[in-house]
This record gives sequence, C-alpha cells and structure tokens, in this order.
Amino acid sequence: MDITVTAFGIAKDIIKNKEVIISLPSDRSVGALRSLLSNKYPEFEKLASLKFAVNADYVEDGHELKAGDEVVLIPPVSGG
Amino acid sequence: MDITVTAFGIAKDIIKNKEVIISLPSDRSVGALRSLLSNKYPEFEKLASLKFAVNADYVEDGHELKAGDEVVLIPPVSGG
Amino acid sequence: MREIFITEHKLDAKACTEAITYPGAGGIVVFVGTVRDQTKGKTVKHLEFEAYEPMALKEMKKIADYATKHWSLHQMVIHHRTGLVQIEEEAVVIACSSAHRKEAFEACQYAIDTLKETVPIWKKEVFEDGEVWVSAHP
Amino acid sequence: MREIFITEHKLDAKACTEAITYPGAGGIVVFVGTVRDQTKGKTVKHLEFEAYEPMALKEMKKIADYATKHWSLHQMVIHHRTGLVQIEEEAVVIACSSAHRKEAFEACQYAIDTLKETVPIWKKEVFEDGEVWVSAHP
Repeated sequence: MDITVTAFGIAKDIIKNKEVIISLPSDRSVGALRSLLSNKYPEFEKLASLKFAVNADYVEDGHELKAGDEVVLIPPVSGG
Repeated sequence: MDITVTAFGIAKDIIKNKEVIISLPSDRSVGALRSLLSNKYPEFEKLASLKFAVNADYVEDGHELKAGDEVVLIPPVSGG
Repeated sequence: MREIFITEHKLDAKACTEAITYPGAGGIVVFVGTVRDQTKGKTVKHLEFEAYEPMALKEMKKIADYATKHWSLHQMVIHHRTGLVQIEEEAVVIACSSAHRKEAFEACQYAIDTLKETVPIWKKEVFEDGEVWVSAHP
Repeated sequence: MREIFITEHKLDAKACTEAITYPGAGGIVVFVGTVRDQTKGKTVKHLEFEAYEPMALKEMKKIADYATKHWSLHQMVIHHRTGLVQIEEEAVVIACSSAHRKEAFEACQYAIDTLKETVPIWKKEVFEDGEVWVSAHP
C-alpha cells in the first residue's frame, strides 16, 4: 500500500519536499512507517520528537493505516 | 490635641462628612482615636474592618499621633 | 518601565499592552477588571469608584516594586479608574511583561489580588432602589 | 462565545479583549505572545510561522473546549498568526473571561501551556547568517 506523507517545519526540510510517497509492506502500522522513514532519512533520529497525525489527529505507533488516510509528520511544535 | 480625621467610602457616610475633628486626651494612640470614634459613631462597629492611615501609610493601633498628622479612615477597600 | 496612575477617564487596555511590549518580551499578561451588571441577583446600574489618591498611588507603587523585583518583570502597568464607571467598562488594567510567561502570569495575579486587599479605593454599586459600598459589611 | 482562528494578518489584542467583554464579566485575562529579538544571545531578524491548519484549529478548539468547561469560562478567544512575523509583533493572543478572575488566570495559563505542546504550528527563527526551526533538536 502506498501512503502519501505530508511534512511540516523541519520535517519538510529533511525530506526536501512537502510530500513523499512511502510503500508500506504487510505491516501497515504507523511504527512500520516510522522505521521506513528513519532508514530513508536518518536526520529524523536527531529530532527531539517525531509524532504522526492521521486525518488531523495524533496517533500512536500501533495505529493501522488505511488507503486514503491523510498522514502528516509532526516534528516538535513551537507555536505561541 | 485636636486631630482632623478624613473619611472615604462608607466612613464618609457614617460621619456624614468628609472630615471630623476629634479631641484626643492624654492617650494619643490610634487605638484611643478608634475608641472615641466608635463611641461617637456606633456604625463603625458594624464594618468588616476599619484601618487607619497616617501620612498615607497604614498604622497599627499602638501608633502615636502627632500634631499635623494626616489621619485617614480606611473602611474595607474594594478597588479593582 | 513602570506606569501607574489613577484617572477619571476611560482606560485603554490596548495602550497598556503596547506600553509594555518590548523587543525582549516573551510573554505579556494583562488583567482587565470590568464592571459587572449583577451582584447577588440584583441589577447594577453603574458603579462609582472613590480613591484616597496619594496613598492609593503609593500602595500601587509598592505592588509594582515588589512584583517587578520578585518576578524579574521587564515592564509593568497599573491603571485604575475612579468616578462613575458604566457596566462593561474597565475599572482596572494591570499588564506585566517578562522574558518568560510564567513570571508574567504570577506577577499579574499577585498584583490584582494585592490591589484588592491594600489599595485604598472604594467601589459603590448603584442600583435602581439604592446604593451599597462593596465589601463594607461582613 | 468562542473565537478561534489562524491568520496571516496582524493580530489585535484590543479586539480580542473587546470580543470577550460581557456584562457579567468579573475578570478578563489576556496572554499576548510577542516575538523576541534574541535567542541564546543571537539577534533574530524575524520569525516565520507555519501551521498544519486543519489540525491546528482542531487542537486549539480542544483547548478551548476543555478550558471553557473546566473553569466555567464565559468566553474565550485564541488567535494565532502564521507567515512572517516581525520583532515585537504578536504571534498569539489568548483571552479568557469569567465571572471570577482566578478561573480566568488558570484557564489562560493552561491554554498557552497546552498550545505550545500540542498545536501543530512551527516557528522558524531567521538570523543574519541562517535559520533554525525552534525546539526541533534536543
């Protein structure tokens, strides 16, 4: 299953793009996506944190992704 | 010694005036002034509190008054 | 910078905020005390504030001195209104700015709490059928 | 009343305060987050804020929902700016009004603390010689 991942802030700089398409194998969890991204972009390991949002809500690594989900990378927020 | 006492808020309503002159006997303490005022105006006993300021600072009952002091009655404050 | 005054004119919370904005500010906290239309179910027409002004300013200055030092504030403003104040109008505005927001919150809360205890200003609520000096009686 | 938005235009703390003034208000507390000119001794030229807007609004709404209920607020406003923000300009304004001031203080502090933890907005400090996404690295 192909997942389109959108990035903001420093995550956008790391993937050098607003979006990246990642092909997930049989494991469709957020944790699996996290591992694939970390392998492809080792810079993610250096961040203070990296969260994932699916359809505009924070999700944990165990969350199962479905086709069509809006997946967004949330590096450490710094609003306010 | 005659002391001119200035009143604000409800204290002004109680003495029905902005100022009252009180003749202090030998005891010139604020406590003595408090007793004289309470005798003359029993309404003061009903207030939640009655403080005294001398020359724009709060004073305790033991404070000795001097001629020319600016004495002000401070009923419960309610600013803000 | 500190700016402390008592006035019969309308207060301006925006001017207060602008007065204490500075390039190093990380947080500005503003408290605005407005005039309520109800007290214990009774409708208030308007309020009248009276101040023993020289002492009130002195006590307000004490509050600002303590808060500025204790919470390392950069700037602080305390404006209090006297005379006739209509419902929804501002009776007091306190603004604190500091490099960190926690300090600004604590200082602002300390300032309004202490002002209500120590500053010789009195509020009279005027109803249709009479008037009451607030907090005078237990 | 609740008013939550994200805008590229200048914020207006005064409009926020007026928006939440109501006849029963006993206290209005406003937090204004301004842009600082210094970070760890380096001079900041300006800031750029980026938001994942649909989610940021959702998270801001969650904050307002919780605060309004928990502290029985009457009204609450959260405005956040995005895009290029100059030094001393307002990046965020949060205003809370309630019948009692203690609640307004607590709610306002909760709101800014939580906003800084959960709302997907990112701040980039732009220096003369480079730029840094704030808090990105430990």
